[in-house]
Amino acid sequence: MKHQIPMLILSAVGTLLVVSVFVPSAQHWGEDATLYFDIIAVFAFFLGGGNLIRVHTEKVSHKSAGWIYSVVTLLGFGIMLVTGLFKIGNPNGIAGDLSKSGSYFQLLFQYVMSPLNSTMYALLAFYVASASYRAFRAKNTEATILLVAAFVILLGRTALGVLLTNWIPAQLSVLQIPNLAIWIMNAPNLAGQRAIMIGISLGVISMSLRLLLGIERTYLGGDS
Amino acid sequence: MKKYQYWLILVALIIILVIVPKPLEISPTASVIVTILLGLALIWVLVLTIRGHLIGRRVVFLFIGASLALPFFMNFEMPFKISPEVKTLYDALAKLPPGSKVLAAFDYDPPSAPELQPQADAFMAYAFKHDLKVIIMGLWPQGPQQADMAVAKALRQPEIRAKNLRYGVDYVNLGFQSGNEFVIQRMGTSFSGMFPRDIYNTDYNKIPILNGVENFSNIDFVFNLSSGYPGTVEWVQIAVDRYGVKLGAGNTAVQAPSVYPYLSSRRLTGLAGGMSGAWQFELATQEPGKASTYVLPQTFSHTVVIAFIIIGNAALIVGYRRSKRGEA
Amino acid sequence: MDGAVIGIWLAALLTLGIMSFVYRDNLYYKICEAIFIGISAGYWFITFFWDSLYRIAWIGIVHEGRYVLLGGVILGAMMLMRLFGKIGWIARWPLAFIVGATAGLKMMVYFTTNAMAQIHDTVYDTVTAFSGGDLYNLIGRLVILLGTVTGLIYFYFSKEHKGIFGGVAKVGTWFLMITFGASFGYTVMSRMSLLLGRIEFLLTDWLKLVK
Amino acid sequence: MIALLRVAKFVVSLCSLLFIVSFLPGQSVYSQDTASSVNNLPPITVKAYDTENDAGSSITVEWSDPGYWRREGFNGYRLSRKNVASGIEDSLDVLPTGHVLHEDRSVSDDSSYTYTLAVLINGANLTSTSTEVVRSSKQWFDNRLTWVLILGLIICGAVIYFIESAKRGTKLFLRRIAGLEAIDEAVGRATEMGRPILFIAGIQDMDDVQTIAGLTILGSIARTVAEYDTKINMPVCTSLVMTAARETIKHAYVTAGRPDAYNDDMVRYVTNEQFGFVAAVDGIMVRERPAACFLLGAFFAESLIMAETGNSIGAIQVAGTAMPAQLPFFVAACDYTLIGEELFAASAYLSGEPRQLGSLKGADVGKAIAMIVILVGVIATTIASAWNSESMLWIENLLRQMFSTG
Repeated sequence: MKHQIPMLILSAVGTLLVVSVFVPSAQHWGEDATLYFDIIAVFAFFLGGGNLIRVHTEKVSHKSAGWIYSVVTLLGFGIMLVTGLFKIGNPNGIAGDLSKSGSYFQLLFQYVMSPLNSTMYALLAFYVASASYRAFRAKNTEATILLVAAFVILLGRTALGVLLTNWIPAQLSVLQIPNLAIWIMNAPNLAGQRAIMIGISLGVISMSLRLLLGIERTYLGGDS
Repeated sequence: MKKYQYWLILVALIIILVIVPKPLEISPTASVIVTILLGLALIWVLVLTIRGHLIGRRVVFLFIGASLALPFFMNFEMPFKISPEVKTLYDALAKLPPGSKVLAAFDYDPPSAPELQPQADAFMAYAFKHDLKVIIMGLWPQGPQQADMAVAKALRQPEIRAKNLRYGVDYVNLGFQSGNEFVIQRMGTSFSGMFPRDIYNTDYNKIPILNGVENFSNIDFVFNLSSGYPGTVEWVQIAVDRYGVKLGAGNTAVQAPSVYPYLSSRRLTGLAGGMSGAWQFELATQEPGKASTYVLPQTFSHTVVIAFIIIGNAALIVGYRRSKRGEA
Repeated sequence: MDGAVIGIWLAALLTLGIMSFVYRDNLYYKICEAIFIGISAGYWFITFFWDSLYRIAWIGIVHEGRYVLLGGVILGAMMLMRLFGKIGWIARWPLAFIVGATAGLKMMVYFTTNAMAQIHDTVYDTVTAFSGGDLYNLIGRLVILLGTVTGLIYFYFSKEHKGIFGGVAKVGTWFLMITFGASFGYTVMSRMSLLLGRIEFLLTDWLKLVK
Repeated sequence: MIALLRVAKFVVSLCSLLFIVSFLPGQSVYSQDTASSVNNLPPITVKAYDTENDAGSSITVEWSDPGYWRREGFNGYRLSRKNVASGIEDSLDVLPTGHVLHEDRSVSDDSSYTYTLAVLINGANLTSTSTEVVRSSKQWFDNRLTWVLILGLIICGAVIYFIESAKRGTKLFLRRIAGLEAIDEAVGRATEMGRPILFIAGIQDMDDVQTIAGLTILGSIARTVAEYDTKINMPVCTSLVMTAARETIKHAYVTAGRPDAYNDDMVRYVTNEQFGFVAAVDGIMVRERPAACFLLGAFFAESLIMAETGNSIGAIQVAGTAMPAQLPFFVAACDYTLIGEELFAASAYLSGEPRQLGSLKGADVGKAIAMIVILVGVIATTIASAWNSESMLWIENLLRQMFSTG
């Protein structure tokens, strides 16, 4: 019982959605399934949020290493919940739009979450540089090809590429770095992308079939 | 370093910040000197690396920080060339007669703003100056807010302010709608079904600009600013492939390679990719903005990255290798 | 001091805190990280709550009478059974629903938009190039053709990469490497721009060193 | 299993039936009107027909304007509809120039209608005669997807065929994938060093197949982890993934015979926010110093932040994703990378189960078809355009029809 029913649900839902694509009056089922997904995800969040609160409260109550950070996390979570649920400071009150400027929720987003977000993303600049220094080396044929392609595009997408190869005459303009970069993007890069994309779609098909046929079922758990 | 040394550095920094004149700008000569110093430092790193001392990642980080921050104070002229993708995008916009309805989909959030906001600013200013009617929407929750910023910025321009544009008549912001690509699909049938109200809670049917806008067939051009999923790929796959709209896009540099296939099959009408795409778009639309300021520090940082790739390979060619993995 | 100034200082301090991580893990970063986790988890919960639970489920069912959405609510409620040890296994039903729906939907989406469209474009583009007569274009299309086919051979699982087949697969990996290199080269730019945005914020909005 | 096959058979026969039905002729009306000829222009022609491949309640009205739209004072077209039974007339939208088609979605399948089109020129409206009676209906099969269905059935059929033949014991050869062989080694190393392993299933929710692929690999890894008694640490960024991952790991521990060693805290929810999650994972990496990091699933910009931080602590890293834009970073910063399709194939490889391996062989058939179609298509169309060969032209047209998905 505990296994057959989920398996049945899975196969039935999957097969129906595949069929629905071909039937005009059922083509909206896919959208409905997505709405279902959104709703289930909110309910699931009670589990996730609960887990967050439990893990951090335990840390605080056991005074385990770094418990003070857990206090900060819990405070942040709580403040966001209160300001968001009751829409505190929202000019239109509880009926107002969540992202209405002026509400505390929006202020916290703008001055706390947004800079944190952007900065964490921005750290990538540092990591890209150190990866370039350490990892992009002509160790073998493959690495060399990767390096050369990266290099041409890098130059081609900056003013530097224009500067370096402006002297090449118009008849040979194909060899100017910006044009070379465009060619790489449009030809070999596109070929690789296509091979990857076609491969992925076949991979998805074979995996989906394994799921629908019940061959792959680890994620549905054991007999406990 | 000992603890007190950090404090010393911190105090020194604060003193410098207090005493420097604001705003700080250095002369072209000084700019050249700073650039040369940076170059010399890179040569020093090259020498070190060739001699077998791989420098630590923190030194790399320091170089990146310096190459991005210092050019803000400098003055140089930059050469440029408008790429065919950006040209196509601009031409498509330029061909639109006044009064054309343009759907602007803002599918990004603040982290991608440095690259996409300049394009948004340039687009809005261009659209308003050329009397295009702009319908704003977002598949990303924070997209419409980014659009609002661009609108506000454009409306501050005297030429645009003189036009006395009105919300609801000349532009409208429909806000965010969740559901990713399904939103686009449903918009194929009915815009009002997906966006019953705009961000000010006004009914779709009561907004003059939306009068007669039922679905994509009433839209002359779609401009999409995208930094991931859902974004340009979904717009092409649904709005272009199924509903035949004309779509131009501005993408982050990372996103751009994956939409190139659509550009070559002409399902995408023009693309501004990354900061240099944004810069070229600003130049094409004659709306110089942030991308024009950013392009110098960016060139510096690129040069540094390119230099580090060369240095790394120089070390390899000379034949020194370090057996140990880790810090470097 | 008005609210906006406090906001900018707050944003600047948090920015510096996250940036300090590239030097090493430290107390300042840990505090910022803790704030980030708490605030962002709360942000998304609230967003989901109003967008999905209130707007889709509540408004949809109660005000618009879309009773089909009740199914989602029931499945969602089953998810919560996880909290009650004995009947926790019921939570597998919504999970099975989601996995089934994802498998069914994505299979079709990937098949039509990735596989079929890409095959169509490859054939069609090459043909256009042949009839177009432009040598530059033609070479480009032939390269695409070669790259797509050899790339697919690389992904072929049921044959050892040996002999001629291995050689062709090797060419395929070269194409993949060019693709990766191109993506990398294109990306470096955007990553720099991100940091640029933050540095500009610090220099302009916070320190007011630059106009 | 048999039941499932029966379901599949039923579905196939149903689809073929629908397919046949869809070819039955629909109603189509064409009427030529005799609008006022004041302007010496031929009258505007209007036709109305049931919209194809839809769920009903829609009629398409199409017209061709011989040039009225160029007239000065042209204000657009006004479409009017008359319900034949009740006689009620409705005026529909006014459509601006450029429109030659309107889809009327406000009709009922139970009524018949006629349409007239008026050209509005400075108040002097030129009205066409009405179209013939038309009625909307729903179709049971979307004709445009015929080839999608046929090709889909061939590929799915190949996958199912190889699964079945593997089940009957046919030996299948599959080449090795380096990244997968490294997994055991990585877990082994973590055990030796007494350090945990870190597993990240991407940052997407369960509605992304890549996340599911990541979890299926987690199943295999968790079994090794359970056998070696290593610690596994899995921060996740959505609650559904948390639930599914717990089920997966628990199942692995049970299969390995160590249910008592399982603990829900192995998987914990951090935050849905992409970079908030990254901040936390980075923290975990530098503080807990895992010996091995597995990054398998859908990744976006955070890929390199995680991979570089993992690299800086000297962990063995195995990554895999189907996001083309992120692959280069994994290739650069990780020890092994599963590229695109390899991510989906990995769990089948790791399970070693014949049926799972069979499905991979089936996907290979798909790749073979793709390659053949591309090559045949290019050759055929080239010959067709060079020598005007009829048969090659036929192949070209066929292929174009097959693969246009619009």
